[in-house]
Amino acid sequence: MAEIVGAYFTSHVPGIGGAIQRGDQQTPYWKPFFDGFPPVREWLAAVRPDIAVVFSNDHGLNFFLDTMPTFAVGAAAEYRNADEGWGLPLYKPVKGHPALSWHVIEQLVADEFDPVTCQAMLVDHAIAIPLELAWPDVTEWPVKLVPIGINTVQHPLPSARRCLALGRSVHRALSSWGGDERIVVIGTGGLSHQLDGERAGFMNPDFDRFCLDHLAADPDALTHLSVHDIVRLAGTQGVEVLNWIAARGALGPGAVEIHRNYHLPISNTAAATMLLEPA
Amino acid sequence: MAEIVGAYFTSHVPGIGGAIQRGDQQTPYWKPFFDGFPPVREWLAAVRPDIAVVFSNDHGLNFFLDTMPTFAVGAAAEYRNADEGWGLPLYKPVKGHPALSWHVIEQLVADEFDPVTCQAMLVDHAIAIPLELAWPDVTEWPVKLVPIGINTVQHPLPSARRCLALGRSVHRALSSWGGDERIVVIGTGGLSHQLDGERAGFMNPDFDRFCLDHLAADPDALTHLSVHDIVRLAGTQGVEVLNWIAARGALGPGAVEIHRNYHLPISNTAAATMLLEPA
Amino acid sequence: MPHPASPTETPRAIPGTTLFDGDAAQKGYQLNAMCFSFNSAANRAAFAADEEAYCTRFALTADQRRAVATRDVPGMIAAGGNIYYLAKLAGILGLSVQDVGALQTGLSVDAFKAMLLAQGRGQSYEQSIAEARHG
Amino acid sequence: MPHPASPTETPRAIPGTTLFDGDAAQKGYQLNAMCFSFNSAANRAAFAADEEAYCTRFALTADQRRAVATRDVPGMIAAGGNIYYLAKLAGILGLSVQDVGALQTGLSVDAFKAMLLAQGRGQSYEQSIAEARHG
Ligand SMILES: [Fe+3]
Ligand SMILES: [Fe+3]
Repeated sequence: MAEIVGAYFTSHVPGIGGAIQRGDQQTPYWKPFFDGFPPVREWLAAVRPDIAVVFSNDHGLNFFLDTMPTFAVGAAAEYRNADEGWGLPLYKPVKGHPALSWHVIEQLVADEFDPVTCQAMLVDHAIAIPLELAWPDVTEWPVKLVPIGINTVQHPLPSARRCLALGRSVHRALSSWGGDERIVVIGTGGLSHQLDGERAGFMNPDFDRFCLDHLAADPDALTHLSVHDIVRLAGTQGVEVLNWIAARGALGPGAVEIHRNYHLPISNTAAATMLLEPA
Repeated sequence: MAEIVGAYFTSHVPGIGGAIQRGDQQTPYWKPFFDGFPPVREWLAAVRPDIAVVFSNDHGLNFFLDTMPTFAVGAAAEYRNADEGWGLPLYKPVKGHPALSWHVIEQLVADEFDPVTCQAMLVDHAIAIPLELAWPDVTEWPVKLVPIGINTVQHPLPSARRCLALGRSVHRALSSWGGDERIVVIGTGGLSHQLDGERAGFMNPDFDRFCLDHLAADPDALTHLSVHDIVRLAGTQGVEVLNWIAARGALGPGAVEIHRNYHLPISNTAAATMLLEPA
Repeated sequence: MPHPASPTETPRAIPGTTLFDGDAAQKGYQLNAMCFSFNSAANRAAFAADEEAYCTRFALTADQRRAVATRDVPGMIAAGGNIYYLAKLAGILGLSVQDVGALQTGLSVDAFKAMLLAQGRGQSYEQSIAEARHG
Repeated sequence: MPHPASPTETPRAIPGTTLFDGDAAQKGYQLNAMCFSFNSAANRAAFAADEEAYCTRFALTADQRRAVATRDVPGMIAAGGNIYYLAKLAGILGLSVQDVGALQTGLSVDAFKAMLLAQGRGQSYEQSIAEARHG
């Protein structure tokens, strides 16, 4: 039987990629953020996952408004990164695990979710940066990917409750997967930030602390918030916390926090990193 | 307030388009099928809908397996037909009703459905043929379109229960729509047929009669069937009855049958036509 | 009306029937992608002009290539082809839905059509196909 | 932690904030489509070479065209632009996320950055933005 070793959460600001490429990890601006990662790397080295089920949102690389999914599940043999519009160096491709992807899709549809299935899918910085932060020195990622995309771009967004339920359905799938792989769940994005409008630059440590404090022990507390509440409290892009909520559901019923880092600002964003293990 | 005037259901076999173009409606082969439509036209002339909410499935024109939705809701200003691979004459474009589409999308997401929203969408014979059958002599369609696509191509398909619930959520949206339009709900496809495999040519009038007999008064009876049951009883393409089930849900709680026609074979298909009015 | 199974019951195989599921979708991806491309008249012409090159362009598997080359419709299905997409290839090959049905059932086209018409006269599928096979 | 509203409560407007909803998605389609095209380096070059022609090709509305021509980021948002897509245009225009923030808040870039850093020192957003605006 497969084992879910835990869950890893992190913000995914594009600028992090630039800092890595410039080697800025130890500069005063970046150090408080990157200092959150040695414990992540040690933990990953100890729990040795070989599959990553990643909840994230596309930033206009793979999806456009012509065909905008609420939930998209990748089922490809390989996921490539591509030019996101800034001509930056491309991130390494990630191998897929189509058999597990289809197993997840079967469970989701049986549980009355309505996913889009993607046998071809480009992945953007929202997946690549968390992998770069976790495994900075590898030539090939040690994990195969099952990517699950959540619409955080175009309202109506799925509710926090729906996202937690999505994650719990994924958990059922992972729990019944017959392989002997070790699975890490990853949630990326957030926390509070707002890039657009007169309120650009808004961050909210109170809200972020509420999320971080409840994620392990009481994730349902987050589902009392409407999407509109989350935008108000976390900013227009703070809704990316939906990825965290879904990932928390996929981890399983009980969880214990084993690591947390929180620092702002990184670019316009309050950046957080967290590790949970099944309780 | 908008009014839901009723629901119109019909099979959508591509060959029907050919028969129309050749003027074969009164040949012995086609007459028993086309004879089902004068009552449809009279009814439409009497109830004068100006919006059609159409449940159908794409046949590989707009969607491919790279990005395959479970449920797709169009929100375009216009929907064009395009070459479906056979170089046939194109069907007339259909004007959209984006405001109602978004209203439906908001309701669906609030009701925990996970639609793909399509601001650009090609429509195939599954939408065009029912319109051609309903309004054979118009130069422009008298209805604006809200198209709702259901995956009947790639398993896992949504269950009959899920499709009925989808339709009921759409009904809630239509019931709260503030416009003064007259809305007809349309379900297209089926009934029993199978194009692929050694069992190609399979039809099942017993199953079709069960569907037609229960559609108005007890649509939940159809939801006791799994998708696998429907394939077994109705054939691999007979699953298109899911479009009928969803459309029945969109009509509203009570319904009364006002017209039915059933004839087989049309091409490889048991063809059915039905009109329901709200009860 | 037959007794419906529970929606969660483990499905039994359906004779003569392949479900186009994740396994098939994965296996058939290239073949179906090629068929999807046939929505374009230019692509249909390119296929007709050099079938081998066109199949290579879509990286068809050996099984898919062989099935296409020999117009082996059951082979295309076995290689992951989905009938909604294969119908576009059938059009290029000049095959009607009844031709495709005949190829899959092993009947002549006339026998396949007669089998459909027999069902139209109220005869069951089982009886109709049995008569078509054995006279 | 503030008291959360019920998930079904009618939303109140959020100051300084536009939700990218169906209305915006409809209004902004062409502008966002143009921005989406900038994932391709060739398209970015084509825009740089002849901005007017490129905007025409994507059928931008007059409001969208004006906002792009004048680098008016709030105008782009008002015309339906979505920040996830606009970020690609911002890259072409040489604008960082902080530059974009400054343009929308009416602060200088330095003041915008200082406002972010003030929040990092534990000061509330409200206080930080008030100080940035009024010294
Ligand atoms: Fe993001
Ligand atoms: Fe069909």
